[in-house]
Parts: sequence; structure tokens; C-alpha cells
Amino acid sequence: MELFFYLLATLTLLGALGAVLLKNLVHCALSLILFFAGIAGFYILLQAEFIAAVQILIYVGAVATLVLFAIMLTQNVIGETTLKGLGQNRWWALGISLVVITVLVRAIQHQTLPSFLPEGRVTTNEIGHTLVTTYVLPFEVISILLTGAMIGAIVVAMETKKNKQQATGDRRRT
Amino acid sequence: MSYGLGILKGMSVTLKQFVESYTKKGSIVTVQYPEERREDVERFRNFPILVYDEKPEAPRCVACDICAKECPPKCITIVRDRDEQGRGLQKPKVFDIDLSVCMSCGICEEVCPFDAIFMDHQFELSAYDRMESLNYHQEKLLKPNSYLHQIRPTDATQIDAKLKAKEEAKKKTQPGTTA
Amino acid sequence: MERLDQLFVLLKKIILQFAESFLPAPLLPFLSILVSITAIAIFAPLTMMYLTWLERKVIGRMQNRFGPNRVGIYGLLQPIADGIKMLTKEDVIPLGADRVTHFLAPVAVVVPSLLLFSVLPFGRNMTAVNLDIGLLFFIAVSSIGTLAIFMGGWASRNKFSLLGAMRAFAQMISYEVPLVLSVVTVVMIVGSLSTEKIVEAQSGWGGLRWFVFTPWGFVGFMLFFICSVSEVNRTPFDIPEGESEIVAGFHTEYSGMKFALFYMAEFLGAFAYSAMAATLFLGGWQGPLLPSWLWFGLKTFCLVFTMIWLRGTFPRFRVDQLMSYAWKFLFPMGLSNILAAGIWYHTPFPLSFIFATWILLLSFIGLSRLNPTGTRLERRTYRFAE
Amino acid sequence: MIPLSHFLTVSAVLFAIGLYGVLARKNAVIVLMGIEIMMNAANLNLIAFSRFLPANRLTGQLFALFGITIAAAEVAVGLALVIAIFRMVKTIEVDRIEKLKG
Repeated sequence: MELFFYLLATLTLLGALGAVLLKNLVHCALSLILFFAGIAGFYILLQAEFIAAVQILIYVGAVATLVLFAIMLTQNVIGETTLKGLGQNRWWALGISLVVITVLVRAIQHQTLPSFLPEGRVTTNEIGHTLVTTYVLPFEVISILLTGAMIGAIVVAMETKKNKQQATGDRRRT
Repeated sequence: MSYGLGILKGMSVTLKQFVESYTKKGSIVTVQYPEERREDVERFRNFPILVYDEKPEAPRCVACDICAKECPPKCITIVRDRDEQGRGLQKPKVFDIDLSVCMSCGICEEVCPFDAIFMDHQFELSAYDRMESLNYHQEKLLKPNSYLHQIRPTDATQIDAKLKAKEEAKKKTQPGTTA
Repeated sequence: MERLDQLFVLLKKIILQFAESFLPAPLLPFLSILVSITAIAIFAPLTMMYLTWLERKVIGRMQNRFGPNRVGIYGLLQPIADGIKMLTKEDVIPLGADRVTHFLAPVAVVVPSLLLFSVLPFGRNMTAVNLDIGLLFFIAVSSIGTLAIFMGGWASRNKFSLLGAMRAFAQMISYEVPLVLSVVTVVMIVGSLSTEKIVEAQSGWGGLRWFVFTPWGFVGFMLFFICSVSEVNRTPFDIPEGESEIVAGFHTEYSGMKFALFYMAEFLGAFAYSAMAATLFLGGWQGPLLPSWLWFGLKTFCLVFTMIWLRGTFPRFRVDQLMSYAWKFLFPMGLSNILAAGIWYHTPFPLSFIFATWILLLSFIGLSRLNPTGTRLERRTYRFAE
Repeated sequence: MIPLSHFLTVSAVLFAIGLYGVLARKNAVIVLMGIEIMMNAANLNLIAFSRFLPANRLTGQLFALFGITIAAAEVAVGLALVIAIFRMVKTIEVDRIEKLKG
């Protein structure tokens, strides 16, 4: 069991680091997908298969596609995806994230955490059942939020007559 | 309500073809080439051949060079035969056709005034090297008139009749003028 | 009969007993998983090879010609000849391509389509991995394939393959939605995501309890089958590798073994999707007389044959027709199918069929009337290269 | 048997990496990816606690489910904004998009 954990941990950390540090945008996106797969592996380790499958379906299936589409749409030339790399304030960023890590890890060490494993598994129909009985309000609110977000995203990103000319216009001027 | 029926109709056609290919006899058209062969079609044309009547030394061709001029890819080369004094003879000394260039269009057969060149039915002529072995010389091109009768009976008989008629006409005028 | 039905299960038991003698005890569960994995690993490529043979024979026969019949009797060794040809072909990596993604793409395409096999119920208690979220796993893994195709298209760094990859992306996403909607109806009625329970729910009455005989089941089956044909990029939805327009789409720059992997993924996907369609709507391995795995094979074979039959009949969709067909026809049909299934579930027997068919017919006619067929592309406006 | 602290440290490190990505990178799409990584780290915590705490074990997984849907909606809107910005200003370098004129 521990072997899987360490394997998955390295895989996920590599994916996350790659997503953040790589120069080529599409390589970042692909390592992000590796990261999502690693997280799904963790969920399976924690015996949450349903959430792992949902994670793969939503993140690897849809969010990564969305990110790749965005990269494709915002790159003027395919392949020219090397960018000026990191911003000049990256040392500050490194400092802040190191501080965050030390604070969190210190907090984890001092905390007395339950170490024994309760038996019994959470089955999918249990999740489904509680989702529609005790948690029905957040369930409905989420569905409204999703439709709102979807319509909003489409309206924002849509090419109307007005900004279509703007898009082509700009390019001709520069 | 007929949305989608077009799809079913299309699919039924292909299914019918599929089923018929097993049941109906003639529905599969492919000829399994090396084993089965398609029967010979008279006007089939492949590479040109020269025709001689009796002796291979006297082909019908009089080396008039019309076919060489007319040949689109220019793959015919003719050199007229010369006797000792250097006067041209009505016979080609060298008659080469480069089969790797020839596109078997049949123009040489059409323009030839002396019906000397015809398109052959023989197409299995593969060779190992492109240059020399596909450049057919006169000996390889010459074929007897009987072979022509064998592969293109109707055309051959018409041409023989025409030649014979020309022969008599010449004989008839010939004695007239000498007298 | 029982022994024949459980043939493969008994085979596995014999192997395990034989291995028990010399293997230490804790290794046994791994061994049983290993045995089913090797079974799939042998079964999948074999089916793929002989699906290619079947496809060439059937399409040949549909076009009044023999299929391959030179290599071996009836061309049975043709797939092996193709395999050798694929292996010996030189593996060209284009200069501009970035090696890592170019190399990873075929692997990332084949792995999901092999994973799909782990969840399929090949026969009575013959599912390789009996997940209780089997169906969700199937859909999640099939969405990974889309990404791998993009990787392949983008990595080979040429205009055609990128165009093909973007087309594949758009097509597979917009056809995944109706696919999931048609699966939702089955899950709603059966109440569980595991493929075993879905098949059990369709037993009884000698096959009349199959979902395909219910109104919503028939429409769901049509939706699922159409969407699976397009998920697998087969005609008439094979725009990503539309030979006529964009050379070979996303696998233009692949040759040799890598191209074989793309090809293999397509056929494994076709087989897995038809098997899932059979499980969901045609009662998996339910069947009166024959052993269960034979019934499963027969149904999947019929569905794969229809996929090939479609390929022999239809021309390719235009991209905008493809998109509008998915969003303007299949998606609303999926929604109305769920409504019909809900009503079917809660009304008593004679009424339920009438209501469900009435709703579905209404939505079918309405949608077909709403979607104007034969719309022309609007006049192309040309922008000169800046 | 992997203790809970291991999972928490991994998710803490992932959270920090996401934070670094958000702060250090210039391209808006990578910033959104960083936010995605932070959201996932939080979800990992939820699931880890739901596994180890004997109380009703379901809430962790449910909230992770809600977290995933919200993150997906957030990425969709974020990327729509990025595309709209790109159409107007032709660049998505984060530090160049600070002109507030119309």
C-alpha cells in the first residue's frame, strides 16, 4: 500500500510542478492532466471510487480540454508557445509559498490526528441517497450555479458582430 | 414523418448488395487475375508491333518516319536503310520503340499510311532494368501477319483486302504506263 | 449446459488451483487479477485484428468485390500480414514535432480503449473487474481518449493534423453529452451503475425484458449507438481523419507501429462501445439457449457489423452539420428520452408505453421539423492574409 | 497503513505549488491552472478527512463533489474571460492587462 502512495505522490507532485514551471504552454496542460490523474489515484487509495471516476470524467475529460482550447485560442501561432517564462516577482512568490508550506506542515505535525481506519465503505447509492435527501438544497443551488456559469461563459466568449470586427480589426492595425 | 427513411433505404441497398454477393452469381465482378483471365478484346491496345508479310527482312514499314513525328512522347526512333551507293531504301535499318516511355495511345497505328504498325494485346512484358531491356529493337517488334490475324481478325482481313485491292490497282496502272 | 456456460470461469479456477500449489497464499488475489488481465490482453488484440479483416471483407462484398482472399484461405492471415507490415514500416518522427508528446500520444490512445474492456460483462460472472460504478468508469475512461487524440494531432506540428485534432476534440465532446444522457435513462431505471446489475435487470421472459423493447430503451439505444459511432471517429462521423479534406487528420505524421496503435484504438473502441450498447440495451449476455458469453459475442458482432455497414453506406458529414446534429437533435432527444423514461417508470403498464411513445414521437417529429435539413453554408467571406 | 498526516502534507505541498503558479506566472491560462491545482489540493484534504474520521463519512465526499463542480464552473468562466481579454487586448500577459480605460 505504501508503495502506491509514494508512487502516486511523486507522480502528482511532478504533474503539479510541471504545470507551473514548464515553458511550453501545451506541455503545462499535459502535466496538469497528469496531476489530475494522480489526484484520482489518491481518491482510489482513499476508497472514494465514485469521486475518483467523477474527477477523471470532469477534470481530465472536460477541464483539461477547456484549458487546451483556451491555449489554442489565445496563441497567435501554433507551436510558438514558449513564453517569457516567469514574471519578475517570482522570488516573492517562492518566498510566500515556502512560508505557507512551513506553516501548514507545522500545523499538521502538532495536530493529534486519528490514525486508525474505521471499517465500512461509502457506497455510491449512499452518496446518491444523501445527495438528494439531506443535501438537496446545495444540490439544486449547484445546478443553478452551473447553468448560470455556462450561459455566462458563452455570452462572454461569444464573437458578436461588434467584437468580431474588433478582433479582425486589431490584427490588421498591428 | 419520413425523416430517417432515407437512411434506411440507403442501408437496405448496401445490405442487398452484400447478401447478393453471396447468392447471385454474377454480382462479384472481380477477375482473379493470375488464375482467371479476361477474354481477349479485339480493340485492346498495348505496345506497338511491326507487321511483315512473308519474310521478317521485308516488313511493311517503309521508314517514312510519320509515326515517329506523330508519337506524343517521341519514343519511336527510325533510321532508314541505305544501300551501298548511299541511296535510301524503302526499309528501316533501325526501328526502336522505348516501351518504358510509350503510353500505348495508338496514334502511330492511326497515322501509319502503310498499315505497318499495330497495337499488340500482349501486356506481361516486365523486365529487370528500365533502360536497355525495355528499349525494343526491330527484331523484337516484328510479328508475322498471321499473328495479326490471330489477335485482330476483322481488322487484319480488312487491311489484307485493302492491300490486295491496291496491289491490283497498281498492277493495272503499271502495265498501262509501261506500254 | 452449465459447464459450457461457465467454461471460462472454470478455466480460471483450474489455473488458480494449479498455481496454488507453488505460489505463496497472499499472491493469489494478484494472480486471479493477472489471469483476467492476460485474458483481456490476448482477447483484445485478436478481436481488433479480425475486426479489420471483417471490415475489409464486408465492405468489399458491399462493393461487389471480394475482400482480401490472397493471404491464407478467405484472407484469414491478412491481419497478421498487416501486423508485420506495420511493424516493419519505418517509424518517421517529423523534425518539428516535440518527441515526448509525439511518442506518448499513441500510448495514451490505446490505454483507455483497453481499459474499457475491464468493465464489460462478457458472460455470467465473467466481468474482469466488477466495479459497482462500472458504467461511470466506462464513460470517464472514454473521455481520456479525446485528449490523447489532441496530443497526437498537436505534437506532429503540422497544419493538417492540428486541424484534425481540433475537429476530433469538438466532435467527441459534443457527442459525449447525448451519449451520457442516453446512459442516464438506463441507470435511472436499473438504479445502479454496475454493469452486472444492469444485465440482471434485463433477464426474464426469454428476452422480452430487454430495454430495447421499451420506447425509451429503443430511442436510448439509437442515441447510444449513433454517439458511439462518432466517439470512435468512424464513418459517417470520421471528420478527424477525413482523408479527402485533411490528408489523414491527426495521425498524418504517424507511420509504422504508432499508426497501428491509433488504428487498434479505433477498433478496440468500436468493439467496446458496441459491447456496452449490447449490455445496456440488448440484455448483455441474457439469452435463452446458448451459453452466456456466446450471446454476448453474437450481439456485439451484430452491432459491429452495423458499424461496418454504416461505413459501407454513408458519405462523411460536413463539420457544421455534425455539430448541429449533435446539439440540435441528439441532445434534446436525450432530454426528452429521460422524461419519457421517468414517466414510463411511474405509470402502470398499459399507460406507460402509450405516454412514453407519444412523448418521444412528438419530440422526434418536432425536432426533425425544427432542424431545417439541406441548409447551405453561408457565402464564404475571404480575408486576405495579413 | 498510510497515516492521515501524509495525505495532509501532500495536499499542503500541492496547495503551495498552486499558489506559486498563481503568483509567479505571467500567462493568464497558467494562473487559472494554478487555481485548479489549489482547488484540487483542498478536495484531497476533504476526501482524506472523510476517510479517517469515524463520524458520518459521507459529508467529506459530498463536499468534494460540490468542490469539483464549482471548480469546473469557475474554470469555464475564467477561460471565457481570458478569451474575451485576448480578443480585445491581443495579449494575456497578466501584468500587461492593467489598463482600465474602456
